[in-house]
Amino acid sequence: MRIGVYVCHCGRNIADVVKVRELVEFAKRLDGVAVARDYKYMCSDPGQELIVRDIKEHNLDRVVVCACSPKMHEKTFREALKRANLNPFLFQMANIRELCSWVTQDHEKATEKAKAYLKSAVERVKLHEELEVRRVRINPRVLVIGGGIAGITASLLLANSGVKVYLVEKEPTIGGKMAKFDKTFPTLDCSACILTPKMNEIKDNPNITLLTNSEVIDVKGYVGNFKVKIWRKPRYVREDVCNSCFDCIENCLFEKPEFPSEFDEGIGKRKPIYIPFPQAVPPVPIIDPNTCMWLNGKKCSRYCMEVCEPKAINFDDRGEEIEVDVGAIIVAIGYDLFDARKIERYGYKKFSNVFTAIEVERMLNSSGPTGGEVIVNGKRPERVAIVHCVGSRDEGNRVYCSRVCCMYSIKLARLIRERTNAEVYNFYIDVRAFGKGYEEFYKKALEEGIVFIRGKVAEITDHPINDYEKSEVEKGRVIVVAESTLSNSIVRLPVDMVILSVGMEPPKDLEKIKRLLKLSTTPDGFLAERHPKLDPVSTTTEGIFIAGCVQGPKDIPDSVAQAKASAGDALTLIERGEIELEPSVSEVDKEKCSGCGICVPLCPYHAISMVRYNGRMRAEINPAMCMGCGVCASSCPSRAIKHNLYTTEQIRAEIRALLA
Amino acid sequence: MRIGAIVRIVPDLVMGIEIEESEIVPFKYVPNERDEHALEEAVVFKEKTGGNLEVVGIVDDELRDDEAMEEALALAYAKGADSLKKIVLNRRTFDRREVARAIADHFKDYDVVMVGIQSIDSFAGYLGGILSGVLGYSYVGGVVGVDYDGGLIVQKELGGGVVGKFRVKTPAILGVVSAERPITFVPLVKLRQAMKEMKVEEIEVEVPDMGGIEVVRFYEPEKPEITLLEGDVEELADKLVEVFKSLSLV
Amino acid sequence: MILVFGEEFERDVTYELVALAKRLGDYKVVVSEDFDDIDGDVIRVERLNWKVVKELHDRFKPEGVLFANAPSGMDLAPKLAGITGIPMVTNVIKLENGDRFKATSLTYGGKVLVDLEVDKPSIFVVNRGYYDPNEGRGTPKVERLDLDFEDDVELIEVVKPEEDVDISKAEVVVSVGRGIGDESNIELAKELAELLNGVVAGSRPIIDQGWLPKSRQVGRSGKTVTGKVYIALGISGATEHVEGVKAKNVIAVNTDRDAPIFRIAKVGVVADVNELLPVLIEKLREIKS
Amino acid sequence: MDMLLNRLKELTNNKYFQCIQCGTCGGSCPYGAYTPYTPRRMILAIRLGMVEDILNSNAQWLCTACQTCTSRCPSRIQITDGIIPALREKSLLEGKVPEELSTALINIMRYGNPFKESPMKRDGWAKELDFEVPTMMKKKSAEVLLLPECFGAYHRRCKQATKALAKVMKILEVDFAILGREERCTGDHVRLCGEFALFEDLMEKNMKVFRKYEFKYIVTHDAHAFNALKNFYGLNVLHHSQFLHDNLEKLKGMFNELDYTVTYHDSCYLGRKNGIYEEPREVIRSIPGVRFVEFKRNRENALCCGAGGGGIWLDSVMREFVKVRPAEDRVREAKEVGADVIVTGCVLDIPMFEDALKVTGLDGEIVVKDIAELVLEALEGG
Repeated sequence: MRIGVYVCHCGRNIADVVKVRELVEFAKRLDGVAVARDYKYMCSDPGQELIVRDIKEHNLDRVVVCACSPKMHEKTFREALKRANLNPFLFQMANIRELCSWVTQDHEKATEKAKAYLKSAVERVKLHEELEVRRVRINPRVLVIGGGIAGITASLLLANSGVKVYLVEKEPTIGGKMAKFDKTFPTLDCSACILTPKMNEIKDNPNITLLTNSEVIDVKGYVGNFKVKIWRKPRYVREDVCNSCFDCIENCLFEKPEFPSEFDEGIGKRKPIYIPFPQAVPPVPIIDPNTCMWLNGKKCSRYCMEVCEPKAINFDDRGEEIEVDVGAIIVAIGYDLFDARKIERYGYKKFSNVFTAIEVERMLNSSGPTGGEVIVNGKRPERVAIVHCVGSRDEGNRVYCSRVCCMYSIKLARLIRERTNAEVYNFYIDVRAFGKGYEEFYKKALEEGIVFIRGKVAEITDHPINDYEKSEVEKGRVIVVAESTLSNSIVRLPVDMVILSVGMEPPKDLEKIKRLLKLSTTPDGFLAERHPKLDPVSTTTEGIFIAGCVQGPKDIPDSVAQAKASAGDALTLIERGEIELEPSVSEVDKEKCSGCGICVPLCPYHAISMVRYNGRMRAEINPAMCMGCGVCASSCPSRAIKHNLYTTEQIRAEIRALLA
Repeated sequence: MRIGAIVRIVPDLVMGIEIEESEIVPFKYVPNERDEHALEEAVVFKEKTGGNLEVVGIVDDELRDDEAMEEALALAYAKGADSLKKIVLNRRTFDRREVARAIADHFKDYDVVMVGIQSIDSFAGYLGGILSGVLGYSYVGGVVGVDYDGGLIVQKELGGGVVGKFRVKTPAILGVVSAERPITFVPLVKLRQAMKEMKVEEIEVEVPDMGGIEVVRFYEPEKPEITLLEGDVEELADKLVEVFKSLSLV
Repeated sequence: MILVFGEEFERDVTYELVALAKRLGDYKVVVSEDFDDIDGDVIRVERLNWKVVKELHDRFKPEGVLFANAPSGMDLAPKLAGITGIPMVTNVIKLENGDRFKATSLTYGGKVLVDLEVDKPSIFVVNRGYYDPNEGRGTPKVERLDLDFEDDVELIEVVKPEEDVDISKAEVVVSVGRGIGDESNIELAKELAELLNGVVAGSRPIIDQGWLPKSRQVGRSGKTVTGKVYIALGISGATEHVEGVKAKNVIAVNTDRDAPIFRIAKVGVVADVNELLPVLIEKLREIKS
Repeated sequence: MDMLLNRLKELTNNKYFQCIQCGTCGGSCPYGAYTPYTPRRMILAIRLGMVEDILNSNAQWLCTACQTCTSRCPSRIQITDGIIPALREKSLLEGKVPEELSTALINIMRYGNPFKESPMKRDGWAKELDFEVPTMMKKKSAEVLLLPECFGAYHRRCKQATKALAKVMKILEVDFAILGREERCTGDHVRLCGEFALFEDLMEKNMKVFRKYEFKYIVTHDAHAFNALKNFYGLNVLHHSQFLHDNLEKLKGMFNELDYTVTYHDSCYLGRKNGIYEEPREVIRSIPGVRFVEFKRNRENALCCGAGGGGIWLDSVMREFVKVRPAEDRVREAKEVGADVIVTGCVLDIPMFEDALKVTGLDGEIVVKDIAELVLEALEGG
């Protein structure tokens, strides 16, 4: 065996503390070491060239570099080995910077420790074997889960570049939360006006298969080769033949809408057969099996069926399971709103004066249940309080800032002021107007006479403590109590209407999606990105990308930007056609495997399955899904699982050398 | 300004006492409440004048190590006494004349000495007043406040909420009834620290026998029974007038 | 001979001392103010200070000296005892003459009585309220003595309580509670207090309602009354209140005969304050006039 | 200052640094409108090194330890058990203590109770009963240790509740005993007032007594004692409402009808601090004839009676700032919901509300009862 050992000075980082020369001399005396050198910057081109030259000239078959953390430059040096036609895995790094020179000023101790690491690396590398990088083909189709603005944007970008996209939406229409808004900040342009053209594009794009009222129920496979099962729930109206005349809705047994409309947050009503909103995509009605008389086994003449010319009504719809193969998946399932009932003292659902912001969005929307009128207890409010940070920045509920609430609160304030001329009070902790044009939007609100009181609302009560308040409460008002922290006083403000600016939460479906796609979440409950700054749209699972609020609260511009980024990443992957797989994975020796199955649930990447082998059940690791964490190898009672780059022998050699 | 303050311990009436014909048997002792006021006033006076405060515990031999004495001195130390002394009387006596004579020599070096006007177990004297007689110092009792404007100005209760201001020559002894501010609470942590740190100079003195007062017996006063008056208003008013008369209110 | 030193600041106590002295034998009364109704030999001096006391004591060589347990008595008595070394008994509530004096003293916060025999000559500091002042009244035979000794203690100012009285020091306190009904009845209580030379006070609810100022509150968060008589009108006697009642005699009026205030009362009257007060006031007015 | 900061770090788990100055505390505080320093301002002033300003304002004493701010604080900062006691401790060490409180603390230090009562008389209430309540000293072991705490043992009105509880236990044939003269203050108010050394001293002495005897659990009707024993002493303790609830099946069979409209006051240290809301309500509801109404502000939003954390000895301080006491507001609220009986979960509430009834002129219309008193009344036939 001929090992080359290279000690890096890292400028003065290492050399100032560790006695580099002494280390080189030490290396030279080690068994199997053919060459030992030091150099100022091993990672520099001349440094790398030194190694390449030595491999060729001295016929080296193993290389050890004593420098920084392998996280920094392992890849660099492996590439160098490759250039010298040596298998890149016959290489080991010893970290003598972070672990030696950076943790002490003591030259002796640092040098002694560096020697131990050096020797340990030498002993280990002797046991390294040649490993081969493998390649797999990539299916050029993409699945987008979630049809909100993020899912729509990502789908359109992909489809327009010629990629075949499956867009799955669990609701009967795409559009997501954005479809419910009246105006968008900071431009106050109509939400529907900018969203509906995009929705129609989805409908019309031949590269997009739109599956509304559908949910992903199973995902198998790995990057480039996912097999996805989708459950299309029964709609009872055939999308392929419906001509969107809506005669069915018109002629329903229920002459008036009387069931709370999901789309209108319960403020408006709908019939059992309905279309969520006029611009819904697909523009096809849906029958709610919970409220439809016929589907509940009750008597009904089924006028809907009778009047439908294209015969689109199908009460026999049982739903269907659809299977698709894709190479990448984009998760864009959005967010849920914080349930304001959890903060009892704010009186949501207790006082008829208290609303959540999204309810008010629907009220303000001209196609909404009140036709754009703001109505509280049958009349226009004269004084309105907007409570910021409901559920947000609160360790008892959601610790993070939801980012959009300040701006949408200001937006609602301005819209309400404009439509009702009411006095509007914003109770806030900090106004976070960080985006382009946002500060200007906030200034405009101030200019319009909207009052901002700095102080989180302590409670909303109908318990008056003086005569003035008593008479105000009799007018049907509630009292907002807060400390005005800038004036150091306690404010008790009787108002007609309270709007709770509820924050964003991870969507309830995320648990299921997380399980299906083997994804992880950050402590706030949203999906974890691979790197918070440098890789914000990838996940820890290869081939799966994130778009929109499922990664964390965002406003529309940020959601759109991220959707485009994730579509771009997916495109890059597909364009490659095939991918290389790290060989540092685990393997099962099926002869040794006892079939106990302990490893199967332990694998965080679900890469292990039980297969029949010579008539017995044995574990098998899918090398494409294995991320090389080694949990299976360390837990196998029969020692049948071997991690290619962390064999027991290698680790033992390393430890033995360290302890010697 | 050399300021002295006297602290004494007395039977704890809260814990109860046993009354025997020839003696009173306490369960426990506590610092004498009036002396706690005297000490507080002495601390206030020290703060006002920047003087030196020496607190002197007076205790008889039997109780020389009683924890109440320890507590009284520790409280004084915690509140800011500059030095502590403990005068141990070689025998117990109820007669304050005897006490005054026994301790007089040790009170010659002060400008002002504060002492509780009386201790609850006393029936034979006001220690401060007698001591002033023995030493030839000025004396004021019923003190509720002390000021200093180069000379001593003492506030004394004259009854019915009226207060008299007196200019008093030094050296003087002041019998304090209540300090001008409430007794400061000393937290346990400070009290323990004081007990650990304080140094007490112990002085033993002999008590002269002056005689002249002989205890015949101790006994409990009869408990006044409540007289409950009922009847019509006219009658009741008459009875009440009689009660007022008996109390010489009319 | 008994030498009585009159009380300079609470002069009415002087009569009680005279009443006692009368029972003990020959006596002379020393006063520093004009009294025209003290029974017996009165020596009028310009000032009463320890030098005057010492001088008169030396001059008359009495077998007993009486002082009042009052502002000037409590200063002068111990000073005299200190100078002369003669025995002194304080907190005296009973005194008899014989070969030796037989004195009874009230001590241990009123929990213990002690009977003493005291050699002559001796000094006694007598508590108030045990001898009938009327017995001390009569026609005086006044002799003026010109003794004006410089003193080491000089009165420079008398400070009366500012606008409001200090109830904790008042001898007679008429105190009202919720049983008084409405605010107008406070006036009746004030009138009663005036008739009895007392001051009016109240329990917390009365103060909280603003019917009386905070300075008049009796109880834990108010003041502790220590005078001679405490008259509780319509006060039930909650613990917090009773903590502040340390008067020697408590007279309570309440409709509820189980009211806890009766437990600390010497005299309890079961009646409605609002019915009783007008009648009582009427009767007291008659007596006064 | 360093000592204060160290104490703050210890008591708030370093969290007081995390205050985002939102003001939820101030808006939630029953004294928020009156105090010169809401908790938020206190934290701000501490950060700015203006601690003496807080202490001189006396705001640190203007807190009834009701836990509302703490339970609502979005940054989860221990205000009630942390910021306030730390500031109070500094006050104590500087000798700035309100007189009433000072007296109470001296008495607790000397006699183990704030009333300057003899420890020998701690079982005085039991002697007023027509049956003998056994002491642990005699019995050595019992299933239940009944702990009246200072107010329940000495306070004339609160004693009635203690006696009622003992009677109920007797009717239920519970094997119970008391500590009698061996009992002393458990010290929850002392701790909340910042006298930590005294609290620890009391705890140490009490634990010595507890360890001498065998019992399954302690029952107390003092919510502060309950809190201290549960969360600081780490003992097995039941609030008497829990105890009554545990015995509800048996009690139900014995209840007579009562003709009352009852509202229940959630005491802070039962509810907000220890999450006990339903047991007392279920007990009350199970008495036949009783109409149960809720206060408008109930459970975690209930208003404090004003007695906690030494508040019962801080009346004079509070009077300087506050026009209407919380207890007064509370009894008016009871009237508003049409109650003729306020049932309390803590004995300290009783004198607070009875006083408030007098001040508001509602005495005669509304009465205050401990839950044990109500139960006893139902057992004895109304």
